Amino acid sequence: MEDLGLKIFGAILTTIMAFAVGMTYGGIVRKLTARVQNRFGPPFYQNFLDLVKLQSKKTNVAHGFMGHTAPVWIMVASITVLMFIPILNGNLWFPNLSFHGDLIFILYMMVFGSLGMALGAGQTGNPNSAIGVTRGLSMMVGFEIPFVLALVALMVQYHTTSIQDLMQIQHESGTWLIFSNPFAFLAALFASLGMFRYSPFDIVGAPAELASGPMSEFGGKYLGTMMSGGSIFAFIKLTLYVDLFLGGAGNPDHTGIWATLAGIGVLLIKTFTLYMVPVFYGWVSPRYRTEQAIRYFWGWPTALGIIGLIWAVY
Amino acid sequence: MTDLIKEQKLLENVTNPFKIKGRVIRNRRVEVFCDKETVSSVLLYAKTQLGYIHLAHMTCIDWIDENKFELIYTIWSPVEKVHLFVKTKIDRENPVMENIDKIWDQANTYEREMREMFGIEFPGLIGEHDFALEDWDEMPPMRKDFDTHQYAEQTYYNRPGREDAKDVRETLVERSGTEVPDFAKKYSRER
Amino acid sequence: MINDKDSQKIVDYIQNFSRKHSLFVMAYGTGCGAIEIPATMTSRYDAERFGIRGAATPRQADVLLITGYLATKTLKRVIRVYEQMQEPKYVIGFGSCTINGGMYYDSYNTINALEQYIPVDVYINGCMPRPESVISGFIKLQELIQQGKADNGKRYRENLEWYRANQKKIIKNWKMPDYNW
Amino acid sequence: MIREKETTLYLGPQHPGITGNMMIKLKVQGDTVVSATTHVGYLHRAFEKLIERRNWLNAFTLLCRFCVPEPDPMELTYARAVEELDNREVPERAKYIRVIVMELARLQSFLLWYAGQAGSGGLYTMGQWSVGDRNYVLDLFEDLTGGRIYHMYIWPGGVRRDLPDGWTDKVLKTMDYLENRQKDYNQLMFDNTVFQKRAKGVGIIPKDKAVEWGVVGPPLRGTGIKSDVRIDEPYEIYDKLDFVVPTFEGGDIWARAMVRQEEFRQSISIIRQAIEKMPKGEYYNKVPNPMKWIVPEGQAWAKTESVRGEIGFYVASNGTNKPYRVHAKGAAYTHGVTVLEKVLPGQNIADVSFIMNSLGVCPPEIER
Repeated sequence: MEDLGLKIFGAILTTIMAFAVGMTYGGIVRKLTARVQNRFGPPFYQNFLDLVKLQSKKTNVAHGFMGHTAPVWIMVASITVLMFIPILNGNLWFPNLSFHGDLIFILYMMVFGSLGMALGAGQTGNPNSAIGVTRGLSMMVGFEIPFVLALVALMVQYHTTSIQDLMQIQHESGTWLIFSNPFAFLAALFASLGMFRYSPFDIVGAPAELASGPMSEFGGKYLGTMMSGGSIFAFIKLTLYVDLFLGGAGNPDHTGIWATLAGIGVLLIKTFTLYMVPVFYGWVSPRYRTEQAIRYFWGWPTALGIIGLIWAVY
Repeated sequence: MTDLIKEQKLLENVTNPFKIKGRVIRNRRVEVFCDKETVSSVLLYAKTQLGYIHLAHMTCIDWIDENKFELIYTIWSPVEKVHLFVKTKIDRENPVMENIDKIWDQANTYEREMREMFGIEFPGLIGEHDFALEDWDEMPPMRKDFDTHQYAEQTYYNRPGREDAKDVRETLVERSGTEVPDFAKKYSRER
Repeated sequence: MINDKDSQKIVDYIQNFSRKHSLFVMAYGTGCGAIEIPATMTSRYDAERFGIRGAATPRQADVLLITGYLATKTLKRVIRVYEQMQEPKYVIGFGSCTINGGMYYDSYNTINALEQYIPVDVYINGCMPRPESVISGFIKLQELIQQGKADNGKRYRENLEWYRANQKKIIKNWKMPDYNW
Repeated sequence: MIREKETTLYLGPQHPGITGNMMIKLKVQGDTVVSATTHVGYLHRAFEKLIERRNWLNAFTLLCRFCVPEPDPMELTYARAVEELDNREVPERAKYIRVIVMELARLQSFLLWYAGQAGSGGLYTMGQWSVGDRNYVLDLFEDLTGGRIYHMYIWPGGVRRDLPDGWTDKVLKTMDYLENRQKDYNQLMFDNTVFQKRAKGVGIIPKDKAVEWGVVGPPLRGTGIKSDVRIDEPYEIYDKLDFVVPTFEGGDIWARAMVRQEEFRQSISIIRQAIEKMPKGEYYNKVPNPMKWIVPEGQAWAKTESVRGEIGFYVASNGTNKPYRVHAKGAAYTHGVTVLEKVLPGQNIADVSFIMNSLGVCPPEIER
């Protein structure tokens, strides 16, 4: 029983941390973007202020059941996936419901939130939302292929479908998977550009084209919930990448408080570095058209994924 | 003004076939006056035969004293680099003018605007009736006898203290209770 | 023990603080004042450091900037946009034209006083107002929000009939959904 | 191909992708535009009616507000039309000052266009940089005229005031700065592969139809036709200056962007030449009493080259102290309505605002 209590406490802690880190990263990116654009920029906690404001707005608009629950779907999907991602390697404070095959499970669950969003946006009846959803789904078709190829390459290479096992392998062998299968990493990295929806792949909610796409009809609390769900999701994606390719963080042999904190520190450094890749790319790129974006993903990233797969087999 | 050769030539080319009057205004400016019926044929002739392929401008002037609308078509040749003004006057009561958007598509926009602002009818004109205005049921507003100030006063809320086209200095004098300084008197309206 | 009044005070303070520092401005250039908005938002004046940023749709926006004159045709759309915005919402009248008609006081197609048709929190005068004055207008709005005086939506709801009568006087063909959200 | 259902998409009037305040009603199949209808009039202020109630000179306060991104060509065009009616000579120095002001206006408008073109394509960094730099040009205007956006500086018979001391040095300094910045802009925008992919082959205006459609200015030069009011009908001192009117084949967004990029450089060079050659002397051929100034009866048409293309003013006088009729035709009058309606069908929705920006559609100019 003690164990269960600890796990629940750990789960809550994980969620809070994911939320805080995701939001802060968003704020830091806004600040950095401003500096690149010769501006002073908002404070790094701006996203929290935005969130409090959005949650304290009144909402007197009804768009039906799916419209109401769409943000909740995103939130639920984010937290569910978060529970299956090992934050620190073998640490009791950050439990995970890891099981054999969770990598495949996560692949499906990551789409769940977008699906809820799509249904919700569809019910609002705004044509911009509908077009935005179509674009989002097409984009997903684009970047999922290199992403899945990369993950399959890892699964084939190490004969496991468990993230925890992959982390353990990296810990024991001492090399990160980025070095043992660089092609898979590159394919996944390109896919991550699409996942984070920075330029040039911000075609889902492109302001100049579709107002704000699927979110057009969602304001106030809905937008706030979506924002926090999205922040958690950003943290999930980053942590997954770090777990799979960059050796994860934390040491299963040391689980004391200081070791845990050090592990979190390592995790933050790694995730932030990874986060900068799509952000840097976004600063200097205009937006692709949908078909150009898909062609982009089906070009080099997919080729790299296939090479990674071949590399893994031999 | 010795080198108005191409302008003179253009004037002859346009006036002779249609037996209409015209004159060379100055360098690069030629105007012809014709009937309402001949306008479209003059324009078509200038476009297809003389190379005046660019419709630069179309406008309408309300000569209320004569009870006429004057329509002015400005066309331009990229080769000759001369403006040709084709001017015509139509009746102010029940004004109807030939639609020329078959010759130039963009004439459609000008004509829609004129239909709305002056109430000139162009038979066969495609396009919604509302161009700039919406649900307008008064007199076409660009006509001279439409008093926009009066309309605005009746329709919109006027904040007190905002008078019509008043001299700024007078208002200042009223508010501050001082005299208009001498240097400013030079440009007053009374003089 | 904290009593209810005090805790409400704390909640209000936090709410007002975040509202004040996070103003999403409706991206709707209703008039020529829109030309100074890019300048206000970009590098020299950088309104984002006060938490002011653009929002693409009325649902997400907090502040409606009426940038200059309002033609009656736009007024209809502005009312639609305004009513779609969620409370708390704020309106800033931007430029002389929103105050007394400015130089278009005698035009048959522009309204002369904005607050007759929708409630206004802050007016910024000038034609054009410089980016500095735009920012000072925003700061004035922030002060009002902090003091809890910016109750634009409430004023509109309470005086809806008066505003409706004024609006209908100008918009001849009233085909709009009622204010029920 | 499966026939998809047609959806009606209202782009605007409240839409971040629309330049200014207008509405395009799009019929779309999937992502492709089938037909487009523009609706304007959201900015109709009845300028022309109001000018009939103003004095000849009072009209200037209204005139410069015709098109917000670039108010000076309006003043110059009207001033030239009135000068033609009044037979008023303009001193040589005023002509040079006018040219400098015009080219500065062109520069600031180009910088705004950079922001619009890049911003509608999702490249926000560019917009932040160029609008920030635009402030430097506006500072020069502020020194010269007292206004950031609206100047009311060019008057019939010259300009309102002489150049302040040391102003030309400031101008030259700013020109050097902008020339340096041009490299950054090129790296960020024009050399950008993604931008090129977006811009090439999109929104094509056919060369053989361009003049007939009423396309003017950079879009026309982007089809390869050399047409510019500054050389076709030289005004002020443009015939004494040495500059190139760039043309570019293709007629797509890319061609228009390249034309503008080159024109930006030409404007800087024109300003430098004008400052170098500027004579000393009078700057204003004074109008007697501006309040009661009577302009002789007649009609005049004047046109100037603005950033978006030619701007024409038709001014009619009946010999009183008020204009009888002033009609303005800006480039957007054709670009924003008929040309846009013709170019948009067959394009992707993603490109609508991209095309709109590249045509330089300025709604206040359409409905006035």
